[in-house]
Order: sequence, then C-alpha cells, then structure tokens
Amino acid sequence: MSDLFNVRRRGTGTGLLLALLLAGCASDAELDTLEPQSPVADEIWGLALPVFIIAGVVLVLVCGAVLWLSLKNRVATYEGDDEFPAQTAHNNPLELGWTIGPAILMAIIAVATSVVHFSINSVDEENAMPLTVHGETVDWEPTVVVVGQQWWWEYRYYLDGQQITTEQLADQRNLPPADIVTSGQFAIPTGQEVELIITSRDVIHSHWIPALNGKRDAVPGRFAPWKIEAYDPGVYFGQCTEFCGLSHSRMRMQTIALDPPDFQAWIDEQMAPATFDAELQAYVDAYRAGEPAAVDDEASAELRGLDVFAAQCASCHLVNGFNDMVNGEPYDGADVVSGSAPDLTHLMGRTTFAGGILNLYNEDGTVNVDDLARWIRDPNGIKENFADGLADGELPRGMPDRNLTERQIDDVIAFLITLGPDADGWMIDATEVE
Amino acid sequence: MATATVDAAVDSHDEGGHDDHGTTTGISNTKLAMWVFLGSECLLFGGLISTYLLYKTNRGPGPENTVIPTDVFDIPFTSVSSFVLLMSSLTMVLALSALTRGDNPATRAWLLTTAMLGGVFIGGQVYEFTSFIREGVGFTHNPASSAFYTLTGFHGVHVSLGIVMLMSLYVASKQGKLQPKHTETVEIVGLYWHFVDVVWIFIFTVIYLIPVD
Amino acid sequence: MAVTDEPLALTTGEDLVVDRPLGVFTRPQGGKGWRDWLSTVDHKKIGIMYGVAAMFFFVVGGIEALLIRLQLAAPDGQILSADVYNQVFTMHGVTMVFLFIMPLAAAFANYLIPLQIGARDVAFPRLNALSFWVWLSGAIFLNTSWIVGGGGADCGWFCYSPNSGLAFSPSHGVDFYALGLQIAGIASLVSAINLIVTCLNMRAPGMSLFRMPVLTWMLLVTQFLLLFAIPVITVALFLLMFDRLFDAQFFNPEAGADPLLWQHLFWIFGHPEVYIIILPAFGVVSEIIPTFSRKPIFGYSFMVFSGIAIGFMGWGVWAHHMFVSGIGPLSVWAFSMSTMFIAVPTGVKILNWLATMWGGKLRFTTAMLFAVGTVAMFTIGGLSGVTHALAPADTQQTDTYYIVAHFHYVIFGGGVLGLMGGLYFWWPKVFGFMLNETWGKVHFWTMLIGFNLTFGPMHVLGLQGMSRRIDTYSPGFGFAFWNLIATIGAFIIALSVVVFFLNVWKSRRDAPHLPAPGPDPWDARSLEWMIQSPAPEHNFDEVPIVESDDEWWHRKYGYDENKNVVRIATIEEATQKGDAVGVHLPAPSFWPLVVALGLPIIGYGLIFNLWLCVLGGALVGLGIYSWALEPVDDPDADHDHGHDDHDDDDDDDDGEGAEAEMADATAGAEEGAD
Amino acid sequence: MNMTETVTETATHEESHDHPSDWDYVKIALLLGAITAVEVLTYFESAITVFENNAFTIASLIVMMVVKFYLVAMYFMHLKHDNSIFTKLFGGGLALATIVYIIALSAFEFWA
Ligand code: HEA
Ligand code: HEA
Ligand code: HEC
Ligand code: CUA
Ligand SMILES: [Cu+2]
Repeated sequence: MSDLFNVRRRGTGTGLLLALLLAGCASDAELDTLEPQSPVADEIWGLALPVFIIAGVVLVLVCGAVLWLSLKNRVATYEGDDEFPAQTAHNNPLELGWTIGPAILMAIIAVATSVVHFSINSVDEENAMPLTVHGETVDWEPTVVVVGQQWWWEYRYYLDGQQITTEQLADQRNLPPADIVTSGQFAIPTGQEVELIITSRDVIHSHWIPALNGKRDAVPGRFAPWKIEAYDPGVYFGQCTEFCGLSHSRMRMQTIALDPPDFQAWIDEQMAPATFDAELQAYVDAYRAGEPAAVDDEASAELRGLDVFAAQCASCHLVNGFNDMVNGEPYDGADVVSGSAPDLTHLMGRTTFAGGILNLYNEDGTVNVDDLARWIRDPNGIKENFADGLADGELPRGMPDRNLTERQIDDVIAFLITLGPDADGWMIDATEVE
Repeated sequence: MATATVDAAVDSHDEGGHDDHGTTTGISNTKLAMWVFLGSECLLFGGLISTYLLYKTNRGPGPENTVIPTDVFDIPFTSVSSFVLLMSSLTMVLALSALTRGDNPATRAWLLTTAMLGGVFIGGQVYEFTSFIREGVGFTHNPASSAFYTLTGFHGVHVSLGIVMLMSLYVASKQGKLQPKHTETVEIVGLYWHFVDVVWIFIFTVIYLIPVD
Repeated sequence: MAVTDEPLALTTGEDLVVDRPLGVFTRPQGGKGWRDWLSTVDHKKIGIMYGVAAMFFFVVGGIEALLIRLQLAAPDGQILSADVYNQVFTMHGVTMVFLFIMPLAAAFANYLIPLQIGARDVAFPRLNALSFWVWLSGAIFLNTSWIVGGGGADCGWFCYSPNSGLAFSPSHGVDFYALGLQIAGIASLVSAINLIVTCLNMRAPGMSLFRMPVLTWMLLVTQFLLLFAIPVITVALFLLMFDRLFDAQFFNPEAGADPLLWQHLFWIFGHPEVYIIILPAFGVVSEIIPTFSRKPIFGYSFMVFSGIAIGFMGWGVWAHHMFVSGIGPLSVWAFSMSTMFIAVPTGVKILNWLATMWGGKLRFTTAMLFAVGTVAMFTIGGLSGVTHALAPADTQQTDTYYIVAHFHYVIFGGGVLGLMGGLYFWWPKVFGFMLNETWGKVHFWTMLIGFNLTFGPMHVLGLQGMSRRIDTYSPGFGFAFWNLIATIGAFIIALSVVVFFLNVWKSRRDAPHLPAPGPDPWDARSLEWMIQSPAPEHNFDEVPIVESDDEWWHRKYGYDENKNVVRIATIEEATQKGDAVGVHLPAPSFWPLVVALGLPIIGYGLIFNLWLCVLGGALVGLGIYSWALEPVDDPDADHDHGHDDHDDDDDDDDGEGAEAEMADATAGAEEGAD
Repeated sequence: MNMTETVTETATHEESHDHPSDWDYVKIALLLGAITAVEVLTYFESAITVFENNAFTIASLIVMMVVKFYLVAMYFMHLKHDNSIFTKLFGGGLALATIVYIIALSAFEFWA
C-alpha cells in the first residue's frame, strides 16, 4: 500500500527536517492525504479508512459477481438453442433485501460520519495559551486570520489578548492592523488547536494542509472557521485547491509547527518592525517625513536598493518601519485587484516566497538570490499573472514586471536581504530544538 | 398530432385516430404541454424570488448605494396594479366562456379587456421602475436592486408575451378564425395568463407586503 | 390566430415545404439530400442528427482531453500555457457534458421513445426539430468563442463566481459560456416538454405506463429532471450574464453579494444533471442485459421505482459539492446524510442487473460487453461517490484528482460505456446494417483498458494530494508516474474511438455483401424490433395493441404446459412489413431552423453589438409567427388525409396547427425573448 | 400516476358540465378582490402599529396569498374540474420549487 502511494516517511528529527527544508523540497514536498499528522486529520482518516475498506469489499463482491456470472453463464450463440433459462422476473423478498441491506449499511456509516463531522467542526473553547506580547503576558486563544488572494496566502495574527471578531474583519480590503502579517508560510505552536478564520480578498480559494486537516474554502465576504493542529514540529505543505484563475496551480503554502518556546521566539521576532542600519535609517526617516533623500551611485547597494524599493515597490509592498508611514500618512492599501501584496517586513524570516513556490535559501543556507532576481525580473514568467500590459482601469493581479535594470535588481535584492532575520534566523534555529 | 396515434384497432383506415384527441390520456397534447411547461416555470420564478429574498436588504457597501427597493415601495400604487392584474384573470375566463357559447363579439371584447388590463399593469410597472430610478434605486446599485428589477422584469416580460398572445387571438377572431372548436387554444393561452397572475400574487405578498425589518 | 381550417392565403410556409412524396414509406437511406435533413421533423432523423453531432463533439472534447493529458504527462509540462490550459479544461468539461453526453442521450431518447411506446412520432414534431437546431446553434455558438471571443471560457465548467466575473475573466469566454448554455438549455427544456407529453400521451393502446420499457422509463425520468433543472441554471446564467454585460450585482462580493448564491443555483441544477447523464445509460443497459441473458429484466418495478427514486433524491443532495465552501456545519451534515442514501436505489439497479444475469444464458455481443462493463465500471465510480458523501472525508478529497477519478468512472464508465453499448445494439435498427462484431470487441477491450489506465491512477493521484485544475506540478510531489500512465491510457481511449469510427466505416462498406440484419437481429424484447430495419419513416404500419410488458418478445414466444418457453411465431411472421401506404405524417418545416438561427445572433448581439439582437430577435419572431401560420400539412401533398372529415375533427389536426403553435409560440417566444 | 389508458369520453369533455358559470367566476373574482383588500389593509395597519403583531401579520398574509393562489389555480385555471394529471404535474413543479428553494435559503441561514 505505502509503496503504491509513494509514501515518504517524514521524520521529526532536526537533521531530517533541516535537510528537507534546505534540500529544495520546499515547493515540491508531498501533499499526501494518507499520512495524517494531527488529531483532526487522524479523525478523518479514521472514518475514511474503514469506509474505503467497506467500499473495497462491495467492489470486489460486485465486480467479482459480474466476472463470475459472465464466465459461468456465457454461451457462444443462441443459434439452434431452443431452450430458454428459467424466466424468473422478480423476487420481492430478495429485492427488498438488497434495498434494506445497503440502507442499513449506509445508516451505520451515517452515524459514524455524524460523530466525526461534528467533532471536527467543534472548536475547543479552552485552548488559550500564555504568550508574551510586548513584554506582557496575555492569554492568547490561538487564532490566525487567513486571507487568500490571487495567488498567495496572507496570514494575520492578532495577539493582544483580545479575540478578533468577524465584525471587525468585515471588510477584507481593510482588515484591522494586525500584530504579525506573513505570506505563504505561517507558524503555529505544536499541541495547540489553532483556529483559522479563512476568507479571501478576490475570488474563491481553498486552504488545504493535507497532513493537518481537510480544506476550507476562502470565500470573499465570508469568514469560514476551521481549525488546525500539529502533533510535532515540522513543515507541513499545502496547496490552494479551489480553482482561482491563472496561477491556481502555483498557489501554495506551508504551516510551520513550532514548539511553544520556539513559537514565542518567532512571535517576538515577527512583532518587531524592520530595523535598518544607520545609513538606511536616515533615508527611512526622511522618507517617512515626506522628504525623500536623493541617493547617488556611490551609495551602498542596500541604500540604492531601498531607493528603488521606495520608487518601484513601496506602492504595493509594506515594510513596517519604512512605508507604513508615507508622507506622514499611514500606508493605505495596494495597487492590485485584491488591494494587497505580501508584507515584506520580515521577508527573510520565511524560507519560501512567491506563494510558496520558490526557495528563499539555497541548500548551503545562503540567500537564493538567483530566484529572487528571476522573480523580480519576470514574475509573469515564473508564475503567470495579469499584472502587465493592462488596459486602462484594470488593476493588476499578481506581481508586475517593474522593468528594473540588472543593477537595480541586484540592489533591491541587497535591500530585501536586510529585511528580517538572516539565513540562520528564526526558522532554522527554532526547528533545531527538539 | 392526433394523426400520429392511428388506432388500428378502431379503424383499419388510417384516419382512425380522429376520435377526439386520440391520445392516451384523452387530453390534448398541447394542453398537457402547457401544464408541464408551467410546472417548469415554478422553478424559474422560484429561483428569481429566492435570489431577491436573499438580497432584499442587501444595500452593498458605500453610502451612494444605500437605497434599496423596499425603501421606495409605493404600496398603494402597487396594490392597484396588482388588483388590475387579478381582475384580468376574471376577464380571461369570461373570454373563454364567451367563446364556448359561440359569442364571438363578447370573446373579442373580453380578450381585448384582458390584454388592456395587462397593458395597464405593464404601464404601472414602467412607471414604478422609472420612479424608483428617480429615487435612486438603479439596476446596478446594489444586490437588492439588481434582484428586484430582474425578478419583476422577468414577470413583466411574461405578461408582455401574454399580451402578444392575447392580441394574436384577437386578430384571429377578427378574421373569423376563432371558433368555439378552438376554445382549447384560448384556454391554453388563459392558463399561461393565469399562471403569470398567480406568480404576481406570490410576488405581491412576499416581496411587497411582508415588511422587512 | 393560427387557425388552419383551410390553408391560409398569407401562409408563408408552403413554399418552403420540401416536396416530399408522402406516399413513399421506406425511409430513404440517408435521406434525400441536405434539404430533407434541414427541414425534417421525423424523430428518427432528428435522433440521428443528435447522434452524429454528439459524436463530433466527443472528438472535440476528446482532443481537449488529450491536450490536458499531454500537458500533465510529465512534471512542469510546457505544452499549454496556464491560460490556455484553463480554457481547455473548462471547455473539455462543458463540451463533454453539454455537447456530447447529453445530446447523445437525446439521440436515444428521440429515436427510441416513440418506437418503444408504439407511436408514430413525438407529440410535437416541429418542436422536436426546433430542439435539435437550437441545441446545435448553441453548441456552435459556444465553440466560436475560441475564434471570436478571445478564447474559451476559463472559469471551470461550474464557473464559480466571482472568478467568472468581468474583473477576473475579462475575455468574452464566460459570456459565450453563459449565453451558449442558455441556448442549449432552451433546447433541453423544449425537448423535455415534448418527450414528457409523448410518453404520457402517445402510447399505443395497452401500453400502460408500467409496460413501458425500462429505457423509456429512465428517459422519462431524465426529461423530468431536465424540465425542473434547466430553469434553475437558466436563472443562474441570466444573473451571471446581467453581472457581466449590464453591471448587475448578483455575484460581486465588492458590492456585498454572496458568491455562494451561484454555487447553490449551479448545483441545484448540477446534481440532477449528473443523473440526467447516467439514467439514459442505465436504461440502455436495462435493455441490453435481458436481451442477451434471454431473460426478462429482473424486478421491473424495482428498476422503475429506483429510477424514479434516484430522480427524486437527486434534488436533495446538491450541496455535497459545497462541503468545504463554508455553508454551516448543519447544512453540510444534512446534505452528507441525504447523499449517502442515494447509494440505495442505485444499488438496487446494480443488483437487479446481476440478478438478471443470474441463471441466464449470456451471449457476449459487443453491446453486451459494453453493458456488463458499464455495470462494473459504474460501481467503482459509485463507490468512490459514497466516499465523498462522508463530509469529513470529502474535505480531504474535494477538488483533487480523486474527484476527477470518481466522476470519470461514473460518467465514462457508466454513461459513455453504456451509451456505446446502445450504439452497437440499435445500430442495425437505425441504419439497417450491423456493426462488425470483431472490431466491436476490439473497440470494447481497448476502451475498457484505456479507460481504466486513464482514470484508475487518478484515485491514487488524488489521495497523494494532486489538486485538480492545475496546469503543472513539480517533480517532487511524486505525481509523475501515475500521470504518465493516465496519459498513455487516454491515448489508448483515443485509439479505441478511432477503432469505433473505422468499424462504422468498414461495416458500412461491407454491408451490401452481408445478409441484412432483418428487423430483429438480437432476438430482442421491445416494440422497436417489430418493425423493419432501418425503421420505416412512418414507424408502425399499424399501431400495435400492447398486451404485456416486453410485448415484442411475447409475440414471438409463449409457454408450454411445463412453463417452458416455446416459439409461437417467427420473426418474419410477427414483424410489420413496413409497407403501409397512406399514413399521414407531419410535414417538414424550415421554421424551426430559422428560429434556431436567430438565437445565436441574439447571443452575439448581447456580447458585441446590441443591434444584432434586433436582427436575431426579428428572425426568431418571424420564425415563430410563420411557424404558427403555416398549415399543418403540406396542402399539395398526395396523402389520404382529407379535410372532408366532419368538421370537429379538424380540431385535432390543428392540435399541431393551432394549439401546438400557441404553445410553441408561448414557449418559444418566451425563451426567445428572455 | 393514475391514468386512464383508453380514451374515455368523460375524460375529454369533462369540463363542459360542472363548469362554473360566469357568475361563479365573478363571485370568485370578488372574493379575490376582497382578500387583496384585506392584504393591503395589513400594510396600513402595520404602518400605524409598526411592530405590533408582526409575526401574525406575516402569517395571515401568507395564508391569504395561498388562498388566492388556490382560488385562481383551482377555478380560473380549472384544475379542480380538470384531469388530475395537470394538478400532479403543476403541483409537482410547485412543490419541488418550494422545497428546494426553502432548503437553499435555509443553507444561507435566511430564516435566522
Ligand atoms: C454520471 C454522473 C454521476 C453519478 C451517477 C454520480 C453519482 C454519485 N456521486 Fe458524483 N459527481 C459527478 C457525477 C456523478 N456522480 C460529477 C461530474 C462530479 C464532480 C463535479 C465537479 O466537481 O466538477 C461529482 C462529484 C460528487 C461529489 C462532490 C465531490 C466534491 O467535489 O467534493 C460527491 C459527494 O458526495 C458525489 C457523490 C456521489 C454519490 C454518492 C453518487 C451515487 O449516486 C453513487 C451510487 C452508486 C453506488 C454506491 C454503487 C452501486 C451500489 C451498490 C453496489 C450497492 C451497495 C453499496 C453500498 C451500500 C455503498 N459526487
Ligand atoms: C461526459 C463527460 C466527460 C468525458 C467523456 C470525459 C472524458 C475524458 N476526460 Fe474529462 N472531464 C469532464 C467530463 C468528461 N471527461 C468534466 C466535467 C471535467 C471537469 C472540468 C472542470 O474541472 O471544469 C473533466 C476534467 C478532466 C480532467 C481534469 C482536468 C483538471 O482538473 O485539470 C482530466 C485530466 O486528465 C480529464 C481527462 C479526460 C480524458 C482523458 C477523457 C477521455 O475519456 C476522452 C476520450 C476521447 C477521446 C480521446 C477522443 C478520441 C478521438 C480522437 C482522438 C479523434 C479521432 C478522430 C477521427 C477518426 C475522426 N477530464
Ligand atoms: C502592483 C503591485 C506590486 C508591485 C509594484 C510590486 N509587487 Fe512584489 N508582489 C506583488 C504581489 C501581488 C505579490 C504576490 C505574488 C504571488 O505570490 O503570486 C508580490 C510578491 C513579491 C515577493 C514575494 C513575497 C512573498 O512573500 O511571497 C517579493 C520578494 C516581491 N514581490 C518583491 C517586489 C519588488 C522587489 C518590487 C519592486 C521592484 C515589487 N515586488 C513590486 C505585487 C507587487
Ligand atoms: Cu487560489 Cu486556487
Ligand atoms: Cu452531485
């Protein structure tokens, strides 16, 4: 069975995980539904497996009967055969039997289904966990707001101890400011039931991490509750499963399960705004005040990159601590159909980018500048989108090609690398514990 | 197609099928077809009505879109036009009954009255639409208004088609081609007409009268 | 209006009526040129045209499928761009469902219902022609979007909003989808009304409802499903069209609308639709298995009632396509429960077929092979359907290839294999020559093997987590191997389809050198085998008086005192000779074609330039009124139907002339104007 | 479906004898008009006492609607006097539509 389905066992040991992370598997890992790694996924499989077996038995019986009857009762021709078989045309008890029999079988399956169904749809009310936020301990009921858009996922954490309500979320374009915003990857504490509130900013998507739970559609204007939990630390892969247009196939994501202490560390890192060295900070300060400074050719690559970023990227991408204030005004929305582009504040704190399809780090732990450059050079070539060559009034869907020169690309990458923890940042550190 | 059911048992001559409708049930095909069709129409209007119900208070976001049809309903006005449509059902049966009696002038008179009542209803609807639009309820403004115009518009198109059919009958009668033996034709048009009326009975209550809170 | 005591002076119909001598009653092979086909109202010719057109679209949809399979054969496929891929799978689904399998079933319904119930034609022959032409014009219209619409629809066959909205699908593809299906829907609705009336009202004396062959029953249930399901998708498509073309706000979440409205409307139609697809095939299988088992169908009444039950229950399960869409847990639960129990009536059918084979003498003609193959293959698909019905399990399965596997097993393994069997079975009746059995068997086995190679692996792929509607996948997922197998399988299916076409060609070529199959080559059971092959234009010389179910079989066989079957009449003795003269047949008409031509013009008009709508509308109006005013009979034709019968009777002839027209005008005008 | 298998005279011309007279039709129309008047009255009533008896108003409006529907269908469309197959076909569509759409609206939590 497991050979047939090409199951690759995933160990939870650090080494293996690290290898997996760095071995270029980020975008290519399995999505197997037969390897549940969470209580809910276990429950589902616990229901599905027996039914698969029952179905298999029925299948063998029916197809066996077809085969057996065909072989046993076959004749070559009716030519010259005047003898007819018994002309039995009905047998009511028998027929009632095979009406009621399957009905009973289905009724049993129905009961089991009901139990599992209501169980996986119930939320554990008592799952609050202590979390230190800005130096204060709060009771956090683990909740992540999941927002789909063409063609990437955004994850928003509201941590200050208050529960976010769907009323507060009513307008997906202008969600209340969150403490942490990530894209493509999100972290959860292990052994904790985390509630997901799933919605979308444009079309319908579907959030699916097969090892942890089934899917739930992200419907614009609606907030679907769903829950997720992982037994063990690790990276769990997912794929958007509702057809959402052009690059639906390249809309992937990962759940990173971390031990609670690591999770706390992750939170701390992510909460902080981006930090800059003195050179960049001066530019940033001027920018935020509405008096952008000129950058000359002699400046460092990072600074030149920041300048490019300010001119070319900042209209869509948010970097907290930089363009969250523009001309003294708070950052407002992006230039794309969904009104949003990934928050890049802690870009380097992720291991994948572009909707989970590209690796941010090479196997040796260095930044994957090649793919970053490819992405910025020609996003449409990597992930088809509707961002270039649009008619008047059409808003881009996806990341546009900003026609940067190679040098500008190098510069902007140099700047991007300054965003968030570096190669041996949170992720690898955190998952090394165990 | 009575002739298609040649009843060999009755008559070896091929025209044997000419006993009444010559169909299995004894009902004419056309009338049966009309009823089957009306059964299907229930699902059409049901879908439109449900859509409206779902959206009836949906103002959409944004202040400029806030006027919805229920804000501007003019119940007295709609009551009158509903009454007019209801009475057109009466004149329709009277037309049929006149034709059964062979009273052609009366048939024509009632047909014309029915069509005219229908016309008054449509006129009322046109007036309603224009005044709603003046009051800021445009087709494209919000889900409620889109659903409202679609539902009542579909109904209006049905009424208009009914009027076309009634007028065709009227012309036929003028040309002397509508005789008592054609009562069924009139009856079938009548069925359609009454159906359109019962749909309005439903719409009037569920969409107009039941208050939204 | 439309009263035709005598031909009206202003009649526009006569001139165009093809001069077709009504005294000739063996159907001319292939008809008399194209004009005959364009104007025919003969249910048999219409059935043949449905069949031919459906097979054409099978090849179209099949080529689309092959493109899909080529793209997915290996990881990182480069054959199609994402954009084209999305159009191709959408049009594949739409083409196969609406332009292939439904019309193929319609071909059987048109050809066989009147024959099986002993009728001369359907209740409204001209409406029948209208249905065909309207369907065809819709089908062609839909496919012209490749050329003039900037590509096919790219929203998936269920075209969820808001992805189908103008903002997200700016090409005209979705407009063509909305309007094309609308037009095809009119055809299905009109034909459903027509065939329901036919079944209820046109049966031969003694043909009570519970003597109707199971095929006719299943087709009747199908027509009821169409009757009630089409209006629902009509509503959905109208709303979509208003959204896209006139800025309405039905599905735009920006304006506060709820995208799930589309899903409900679509699936309220969509689930009955899947039974619309399968029930005709069930009917076909129910005719073939008894014939080649030399036994009556086992449990006729259970067969009929389970078909009706499937039809009913099919209305209460639609949201099983929406288990993860965020409808509340209670709704999910309710639909999960209702879905599971649909396995019961379907199981009854499967087991009754097995019971029919039990103790029978099975003769494996190609038709029988297909029928038995259908039973086995459908069961596989049905059982995976049951695993989806468990809502929690479906959260893992939905939108993966496991679903794709399910529905191809039921649709292809059930519907297509079943109808293929039907083609082999009724071929001699329709065309007067047999399809070659050897080639037929090659066709069957290649198709069966190809089919299982294609869709079997998809179960595995789905459980491995392969999403549907993805244009590429990365090598690391481990999907490569099974995808390659599936692609190979698809080409084997293609080969089998080619074998089928070759078989048709070869059998036709060989036919003159072989003995004619005669009226009843299979020793079959229902009335259509009582008349000559190919079926004469007037069907029955004399309308048969029906005394039992399996009437035709009982005219050939009786029982001796030991209850053994004995032959009481040879086929030659019992069949009708097809030589009746003077049978009154409905006259042909061009007006259905005219009306049908108007509709796509309205469609183009809505998309490109509203003035075209005026032209199209005028054409429709002209067609309807001319239709209503044209006399029911070709007045010059030499047939013995006189107008000299007593007056009252004319009312009946005018059943087509006046009343029918009224209804036609009603239904037609309505749809036209809508 | 309980259907006559043979052509029976009574089945075809049944309308002619127990058909209501014109006066009967007028009476029915008057009744319909009267019900409509009451319906409209509830509007003015509720305009005065807006929140009073809302549930009762709705319930009685629906009852009146059903009565009107019934009267038109049974008498003007003479289902009452006609072959019962019409009632079955039309009623079937009506019932199906009612059930299906009520379920659909329930799925939207419409009644809440
Ligand atoms: C011919 C068409 C056809 C048929 C007949 C069926 C039959 C069934 N289908 Fe299927 N279905 C489709 C076509 C069809 N389906 C299509 C096209 C889709 C996908 C649409 C899309 O998303 O694009 C779909 C999707 C689909 C879904 C949604 C999956 C998803 O997207 O998440 C579900 C869920 O419940 C489902 C269930 C069923 C069930 C329970 C049956 C039952 O009717 C099956 C009953 C039959 C049997 C069970 C086998 C025989 C029975 C016995 C031998 C008796 C003993 C058995 C038991 C007691 C178990 N189908
Ligand atoms: C009746 C319905 C029907 C039929 C018969 C088929 C038949 C086939 N289908 Fe399809 N399919 C659907 C209905 C159907 N399908 C639907 C509804 C969808 C969902 C769409 C969506 O998601 O929106 C779908 C989706 C679908 C997918 C998933 C796409 C995706 O999700 O990305 C795939 C993938 O492999 C597929 C494959 C096939 C194949 C290989 C066949 C094969 O069986 C095809 C076999 C036929 C041929 C190969 C033609 C052969 C003929 C020739 C080559 C010409 C010879 C010429 C002459 C001699 C003249 N289909
Ligand atoms: C019109 C808006 C827009 C502009 C301008 C823009 N981007 Fe993007 N960017 C996006 C969107 C949308 C995505 C998500 C695309 C996806 O994953 O499909 C994205 C994704 C990215 C990502 C991957 C982020 C992640 O977490 O997956 C990076 C890195 C990036 N952009 C960098 C840049 C740079 C550098 C520039 C300027 C040269 C830029 N972007 C300009 C819209 C924009
Ligand atoms: Cu997002 Cu598919
Ligand atoms: Cu379904």
